[in-house]
Amino acid sequence: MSALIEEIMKQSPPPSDQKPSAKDFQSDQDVRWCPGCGDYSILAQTQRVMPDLGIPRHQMVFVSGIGCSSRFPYYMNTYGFHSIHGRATAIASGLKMARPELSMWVVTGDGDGLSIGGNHMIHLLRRNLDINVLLFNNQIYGLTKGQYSPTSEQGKVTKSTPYGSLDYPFNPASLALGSSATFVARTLDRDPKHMQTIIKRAAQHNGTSFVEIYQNCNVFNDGAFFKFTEKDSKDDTVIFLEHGKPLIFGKEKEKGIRLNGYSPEVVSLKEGKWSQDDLLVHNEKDTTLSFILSDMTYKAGLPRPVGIFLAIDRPVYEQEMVRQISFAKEKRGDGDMVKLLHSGDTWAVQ
Amino acid sequence: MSALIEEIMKQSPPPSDQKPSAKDFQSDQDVRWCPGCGDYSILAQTQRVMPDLGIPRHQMVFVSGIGCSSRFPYYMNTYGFHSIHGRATAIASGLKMARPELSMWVVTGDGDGLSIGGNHMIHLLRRNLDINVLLFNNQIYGLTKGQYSPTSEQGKVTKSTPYGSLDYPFNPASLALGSSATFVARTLDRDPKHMQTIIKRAAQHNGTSFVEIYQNCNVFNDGAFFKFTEKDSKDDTVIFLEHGKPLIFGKEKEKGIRLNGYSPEVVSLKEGKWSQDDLLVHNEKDTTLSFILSDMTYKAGLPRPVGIFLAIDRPVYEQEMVRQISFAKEKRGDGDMVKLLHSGDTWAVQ
Amino acid sequence: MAEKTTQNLDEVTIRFAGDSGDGMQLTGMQFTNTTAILGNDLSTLPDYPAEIRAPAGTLFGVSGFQIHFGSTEINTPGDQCDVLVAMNAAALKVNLGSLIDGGTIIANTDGFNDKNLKLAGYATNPLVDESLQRFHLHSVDITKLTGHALQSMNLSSKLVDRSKNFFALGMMYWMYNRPLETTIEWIQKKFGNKPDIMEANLKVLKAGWNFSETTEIFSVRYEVGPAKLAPGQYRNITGNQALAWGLMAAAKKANLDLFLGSYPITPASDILHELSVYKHFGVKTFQAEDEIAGVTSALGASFGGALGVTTTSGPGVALKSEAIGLAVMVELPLVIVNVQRGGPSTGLPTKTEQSDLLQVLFGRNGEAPVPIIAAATPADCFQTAFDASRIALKYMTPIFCMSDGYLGNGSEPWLIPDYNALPDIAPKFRTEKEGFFPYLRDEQTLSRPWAIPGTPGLEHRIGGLEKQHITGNVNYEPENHEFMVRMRAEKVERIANDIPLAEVEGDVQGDVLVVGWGGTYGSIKSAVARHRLRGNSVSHLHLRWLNPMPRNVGEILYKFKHVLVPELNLGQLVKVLRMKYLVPAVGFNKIQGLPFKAVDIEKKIEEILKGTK
Amino acid sequence: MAEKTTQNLDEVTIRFAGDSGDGMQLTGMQFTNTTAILGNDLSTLPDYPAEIRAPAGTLFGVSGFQIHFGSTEINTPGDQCDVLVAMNAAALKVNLGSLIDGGTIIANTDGFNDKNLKLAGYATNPLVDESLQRFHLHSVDITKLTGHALQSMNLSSKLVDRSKNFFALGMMYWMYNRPLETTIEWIQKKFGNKPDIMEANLKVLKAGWNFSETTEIFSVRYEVGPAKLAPGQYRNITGNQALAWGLMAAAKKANLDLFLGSYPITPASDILHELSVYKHFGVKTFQAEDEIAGVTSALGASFGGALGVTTTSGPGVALKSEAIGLAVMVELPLVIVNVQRGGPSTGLPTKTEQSDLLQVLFGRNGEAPVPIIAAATPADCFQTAFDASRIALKYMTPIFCMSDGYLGNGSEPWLIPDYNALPDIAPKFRTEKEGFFPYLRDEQTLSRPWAIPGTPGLEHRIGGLEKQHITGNVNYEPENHEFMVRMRAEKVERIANDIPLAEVEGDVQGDVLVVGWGGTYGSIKSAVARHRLRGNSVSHLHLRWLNPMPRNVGEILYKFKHVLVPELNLGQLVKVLRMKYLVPAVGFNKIQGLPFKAVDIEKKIEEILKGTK
Ligand SMILES: Cc1ncc(C[n+]2csc(CCOP(=O)(O)OP(=O)(O)O)c2C)c(N)n1
Ligand SMILES: Cc1ncc(C[n+]2csc(CCOP(=O)(O)OP(=O)(O)O)c2C)c(N)n1
Ligand code: SF4
Ligand code: SF4
Ligand SMILES: [Mg+2]
Ligand SMILES: [Mg+2]
Repeated sequence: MSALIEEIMKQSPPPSDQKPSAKDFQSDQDVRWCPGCGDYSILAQTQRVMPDLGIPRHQMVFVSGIGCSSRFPYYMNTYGFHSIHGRATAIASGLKMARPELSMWVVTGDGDGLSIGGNHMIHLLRRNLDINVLLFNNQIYGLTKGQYSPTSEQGKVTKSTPYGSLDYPFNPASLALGSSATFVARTLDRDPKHMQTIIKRAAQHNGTSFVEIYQNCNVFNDGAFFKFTEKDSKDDTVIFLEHGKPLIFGKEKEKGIRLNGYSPEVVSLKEGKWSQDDLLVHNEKDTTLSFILSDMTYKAGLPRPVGIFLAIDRPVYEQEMVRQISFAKEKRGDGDMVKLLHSGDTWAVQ
Repeated sequence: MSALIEEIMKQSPPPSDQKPSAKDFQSDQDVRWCPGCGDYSILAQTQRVMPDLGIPRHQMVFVSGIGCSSRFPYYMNTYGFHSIHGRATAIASGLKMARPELSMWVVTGDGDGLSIGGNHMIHLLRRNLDINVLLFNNQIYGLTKGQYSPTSEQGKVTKSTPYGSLDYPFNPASLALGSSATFVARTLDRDPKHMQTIIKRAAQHNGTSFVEIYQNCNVFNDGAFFKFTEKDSKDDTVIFLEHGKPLIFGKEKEKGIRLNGYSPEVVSLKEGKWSQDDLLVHNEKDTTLSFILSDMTYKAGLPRPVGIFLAIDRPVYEQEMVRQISFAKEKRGDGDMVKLLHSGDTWAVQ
Repeated sequence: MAEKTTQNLDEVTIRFAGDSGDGMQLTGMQFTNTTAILGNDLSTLPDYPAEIRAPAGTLFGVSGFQIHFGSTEINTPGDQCDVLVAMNAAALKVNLGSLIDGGTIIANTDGFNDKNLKLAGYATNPLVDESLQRFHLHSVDITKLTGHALQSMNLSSKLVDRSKNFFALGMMYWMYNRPLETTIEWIQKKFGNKPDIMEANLKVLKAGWNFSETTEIFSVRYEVGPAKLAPGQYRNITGNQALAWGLMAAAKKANLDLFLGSYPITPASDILHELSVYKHFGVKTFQAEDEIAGVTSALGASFGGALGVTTTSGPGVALKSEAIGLAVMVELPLVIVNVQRGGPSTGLPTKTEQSDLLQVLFGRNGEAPVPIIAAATPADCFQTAFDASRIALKYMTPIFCMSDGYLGNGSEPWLIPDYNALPDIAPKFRTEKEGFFPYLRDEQTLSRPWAIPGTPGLEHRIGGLEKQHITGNVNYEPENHEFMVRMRAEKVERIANDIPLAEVEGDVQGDVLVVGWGGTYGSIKSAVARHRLRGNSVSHLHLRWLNPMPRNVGEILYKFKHVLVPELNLGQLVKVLRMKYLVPAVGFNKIQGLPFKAVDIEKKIEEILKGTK
Repeated sequence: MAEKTTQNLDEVTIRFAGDSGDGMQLTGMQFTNTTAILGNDLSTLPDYPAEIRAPAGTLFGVSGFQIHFGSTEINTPGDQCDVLVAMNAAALKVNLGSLIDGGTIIANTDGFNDKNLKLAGYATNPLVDESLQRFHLHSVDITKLTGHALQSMNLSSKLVDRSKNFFALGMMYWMYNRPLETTIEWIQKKFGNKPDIMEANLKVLKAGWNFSETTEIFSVRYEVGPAKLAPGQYRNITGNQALAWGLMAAAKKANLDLFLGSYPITPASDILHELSVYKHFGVKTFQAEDEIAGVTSALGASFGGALGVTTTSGPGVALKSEAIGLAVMVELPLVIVNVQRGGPSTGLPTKTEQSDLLQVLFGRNGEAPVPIIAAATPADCFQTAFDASRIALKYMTPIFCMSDGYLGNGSEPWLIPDYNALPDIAPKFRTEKEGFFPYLRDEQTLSRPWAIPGTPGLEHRIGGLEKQHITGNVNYEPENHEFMVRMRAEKVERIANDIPLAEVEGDVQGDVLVVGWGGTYGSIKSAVARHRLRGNSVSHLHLRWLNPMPRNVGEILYKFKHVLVPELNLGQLVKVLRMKYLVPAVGFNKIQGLPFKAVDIEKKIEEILKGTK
């Protein structure tokens, strides 16, 4: 860290003994999302979780691209950068390398993060900088008034696809896993508690955390996820992944997921044919299993997996960079500009 | 298809009864790769396979980006487009949509296709246009004289990383699978026969075919794959995937891959403890299995899987587009510009 | 029933303003269509916020739609409005400044409750305090009246609220004596599958009309007779729609498939939306993953023999610039549509501006000349897109087709062109093997042959490395490079042979020449007209072709004492004129995300004339 | 042993030419270092193909390195060469044109076998036919002699072949009377861990020297005395290295970490390579996935308080242009280095050109002003990068630092600057909460405060939407937008207060003023000098700052009858001068991927002078 910055860091006040409140994380800007937008809940949960992280506001940065979701940083009373479309992950990467001590958050959308920003996203994931990515997936382009997105279901009729979209959608979790991500999770705008735990876990993960959040756009794609979020259906359509626990779901927890060979299938725990012991047990640390589980996402007859698919440790990019620098300094001493200018072949002219 | 183009297509000569030779696919341009470059073999195999496809030269197009590998189209006596860095997949997509009847090939490198071109690549794979992608993976930037690439192993010392690279490499097969690809394969520059079968299969696949080819850059990354290509080692380091066959490898085919739960492990077929029947049997049609297999790639103690990971059918983008158009024409009749201009609210001024 | 008098007016400007959720754009468009069909000349200016539906009642959530119509020639959406329909306090606050003194306000009292007033920053209610005395204020509880009209149907209050804009529309129809039919038919079509919403809207629309007819509050109603437009069949059209149709017409004429590779961006998205409807015209639209894929897919399609088009706005052009350089090198037809918006960076996404001229002229690495054509009015976007396509195909070149947010969203009556009378476009695909070379140029146009994949015997390779003259092989020879660089420049220059000479509106010499380009046409025309009425020596030159420029532009400029260049930027065309012709042209610049007011330009000309006296 | 006479020379130009595999670049650099240390002034021009190792013996595979050195002041790599070392027939064919009549050829006969001749397109062997009579031809079987020298070691013929360039180098060292030490030390260091390669190269180097000393073929050797350079400590340096060091020096002075976000591209990659070595200086280098990530990561780092830098060439600048617009809007320091190459598109990647000036000046959406500074010589890249960083930090702005392939790869002796004498750079991070507003500007520079994340109490949000003056909140108000657009323009204009007035080399008025920028400095200087020697009224103005320009440029231009602007493009600076100052400046343009020859410019000036007479 440069001398100048160390200066400033010193000024950081001693963590005050009284814990900040969610309110402390609300900025003075009026929130400009449509009434009823799922983004409100995500903002609320995030602000609720922040105090528990024990990180002072001034050491947090929220970086976003462009989109309704990307307005997020304006509403957080932290440092923020509402950048250009698709580039939040790249900007955050540079900032994180320059300032590894900051708590870095990227807020992006299914268009911002997976369409125009797809490349920076997959490269961030493989590099594994310690950045938390919250991807608001509403399966639509909100800000531009309703075109289909890379996560929209095939055949979707939108302004730009009056005959239905032809693209097969990304499964963001599989894309992240295929990009060698170290932390991949999915949660729901209408399940505050679950979202809070996931956001906390993402913050605690040392490395890039990829969190897909199903978010309702009530203006252009209303109800896209109601199947998974509403009382009457959710118990049978969603399965919550919990580390070390068997995969059970259903209103009375009467159903489970078992591996038939290596293919997941739903079995009933009521007929007595199958018991808990036959079920697949979740293991966040297993990359192979993470692929198996995320591959369930679009498979007919299987519940939608929600929770943490994978959470493994791997060297963190900016931390390794710092290590290389201290190593170089030990080995060669602090760089001396005068010495450098006069290094190698030089000669004097009288 | 526009009237004008139909005109031209009619001129297409009746497929001559005598089959063209590999030589017919060689252009008049001198090949400008370094002596000993693995690209020569890939060019040769491609030219050898082409005649078997039964597609006349003039209906083939090779599109590439920038890089040593991307010089490829100049050497094929077909139509070709040596475009700009990373965009070959997007250009090919547009051309394929405009001309679904053409045989489309994209030639790219690990930098061109996975670094700057990563986004277009993953979107092409999910859309599933009928395009064959040959990715020459030499784990280095050749044309720019030897910087590390997104597939270079961690810690690689190159011109741009004198202290060793920090990036965790992509596993191209997993990235492709995570992008919902329908055909994913891997082959080796030094295994001509295998490469030929894979290229043929890729050509036959209806949809996007992603073929990663391990390619030796003898100037900047010599021997990167010798472990997998040279006599003394390859039998124990490579396992060839064959549909419907158990996973066996080793000099005397004495080793196999078995699933321990869902994790692949190497077992010996000699101790009598395990027999062929215990081994994992490959199935090209199974997406879950494809993830399990490609996840073996960087796992210590496991052989490097080579061959076809996945080959499934899914609606093909440009074919669906054509279908929508004919559907619209049936439903609304051929578009009439005069009618359109006068449609809706109009009024006369005397 | 009250006595109502009727007054005749030559022209009127009305502004509808309310929450982004209040449907003001829709209301405005309905009034526009009805008015157009009545034969008035008109011009419109939609003005909406960047937020989709900002919270109700907030200042930044206000959405406005202005229409200027009359029995005379109408060139602009109106400098100020005569009537302001304000659905709530914020709408009044934001728009009052654009209302003329003595103008009429129709305020929805329900939108002025304490919460509204607070959000709008009003200490006291302007409807009751004295602050609006300068104006004719009509306070109407539109919300309540809408409720009454729908009582019988007992709909949710949300639905009731949704249709109150039709009440306002009904009132305006009455006040300006317009028939309800057009809107009635539209409602029936639009909500055919939602019967109760349809019925509700119809009820409310008529209620608004009846209310005005029967109550005392409006003592006068106005008559605006039809304009003396050239005879023929007319329709109302927005710039984005006209542009889309112009591209389609060109493709049809050329017997080519139209391929659009595009990524959504305000204010250009509507062109993508419009074109995606016309699958039965064989139009192929591709929503790409980003702007780079948008332009490169279009270029790929052009290689294959389609009319390749990409549509975007300024930030998208920036992203496409590398690929456009490739198009210059491979010499394939490609139409790049730039619907300009407020910059720099994300800037003011929903506002208009002309600040991309220098970007499209120079924004590429190396010497990469690209022709540029710009539309002057919403309807003119049709001909502009048509011409752009024609030149792109004839000269085998990428070309910029410039529009802007004001043109794209704005609309005007359009004398429907005779499609069959449009010039033919006859691109030739090369088929003869004999003597084929990819870069053997046409002697007149200097364009290279278009030999598309699938043509037997013409297999060849193109690319972004420098090409050898004639053979098109990769070539690094110094002389060849210089030759090709100059050849590409000359090719674009020769387009000047294919475009009409510039024509001055007014005298061909005199004191002041006002030179403009693009969407400022209407305001400049009005300003110049007013001066000419007063006998001042002022003329107007509007440039449709920015690159190359018509051959006679220099001569024209030299014949005037002063050259004034009004632009919605910091001065871009003025720079080009100075560098090309060394004339001391001066700029007049406004960069507020809004069109010029004719009066601003009028005043500026005044100043200059004073200087000359 | 033969009698050898020695001649004195003021200056000599030698060109080494061979296969891309022959190590000509290395040979040239060795000769350069040795020559530099001897105290000669010099200038070099590496010239290599786009292919890595094109097949041996082909014309397109020829790699050349030219060095011009002397006891007098040397400004250019030499218009033509006096000595041509040709390792094979292709090398002779490609380079013969640049050899002066009566010049010396040293040809490796082994490189002229039938295969070589055929590949080079020679019907008969030029070494034996009469075609080279105009020259002093020395045919030497360098390959065989190298083999002899290494017999004892029995190395693979491949290894033997690899060291033959040292034989040629040894010959040249003898011929120009240079010591072997520098190269010997270099070989020992470089091949320390490959003993037999080290030994082989040393043996061959000496063999080449001895061969020349003992055999008859060279009767004369030459003496080129040291140049009268300003006293001080010198080193030889390439432009790319100097540029990298200039950035490091600026960061050190400013007490900031240097962060480079870059994507490899010829000819800029070497800056990335150079900077990645200096981890012990705290330099952070990030090889991004593409140019966009390169520039945006650098901008992110700047937000965090680092000196953010991105390096690229023309095509990369095109890709970065949207992000550079964002940097303009968020007003953070950012140095964008553009090492220009031949365009358009991929163009001539390994050749030099100056065709990106208008791109960097105008290539962004909206009104997005960015300052521009350009280096004049390889060593000058140090000061240029330093100044660019200083201004970026003081004015909180992105800035373009322009170089080109010729400057980046070329080298010259450099009087090592006194680091401690370099001006201080004192960026301030805002820390006081009291009265902090993100867009409250410094009254003098108009720059906004730099408040970096981690600073308690200064939490704030920035972004690409238009900002409100002072608060920096998102703001769509018309007047605010115009105000901010003009403010951003004014800020860049004010940089003119911070840069020296332009200085004319020669008289400050007269017949012809030759105006240049960037890498053409040397050739213009020589051409002008020659005219001044002849008493012609010709002066030279070389612009280091292209935006803003020094305040006195206008006055200077007006004092000359003619303004001539030589550029390696189709005329870009000349356009800017005409638009800004309305002077009838004329361009002199060459666009062949090569620097100007002084004589070309000299002739052009001649023409103009004739015109004036
Ligand atoms: C370079 C560029 N291209 C396009 C746009 C237009 N644009 C803004 S947001 C957006 C997509 C928004 O979708 P998403 O990321 O899913 O965010 P959401 O609004 O749905 O939350 C687009 C296409 C832009 N602002 N910049
Ligand atoms: C826009 C742009 N950025 C960078 C470059 C420089 N460049 C050319 S090829 C290349 C990478 C080549 O690596 P790869 O794709 O693996 O091909 P290879 O040479 O290894 O076959 C780069 C960075 C370029 N030509 N254009
Ligand atoms: S458009 Fe959709 S995503 Fe955007 S703010 Fe409104 S509801 Fe939310
Ligand atoms: S540099 Fe490497 S990849 Fe490129 S041609 Fe040479 S050997 Fe092949
Ligand atoms: Mg979205
Ligand atoms: Mg590579």
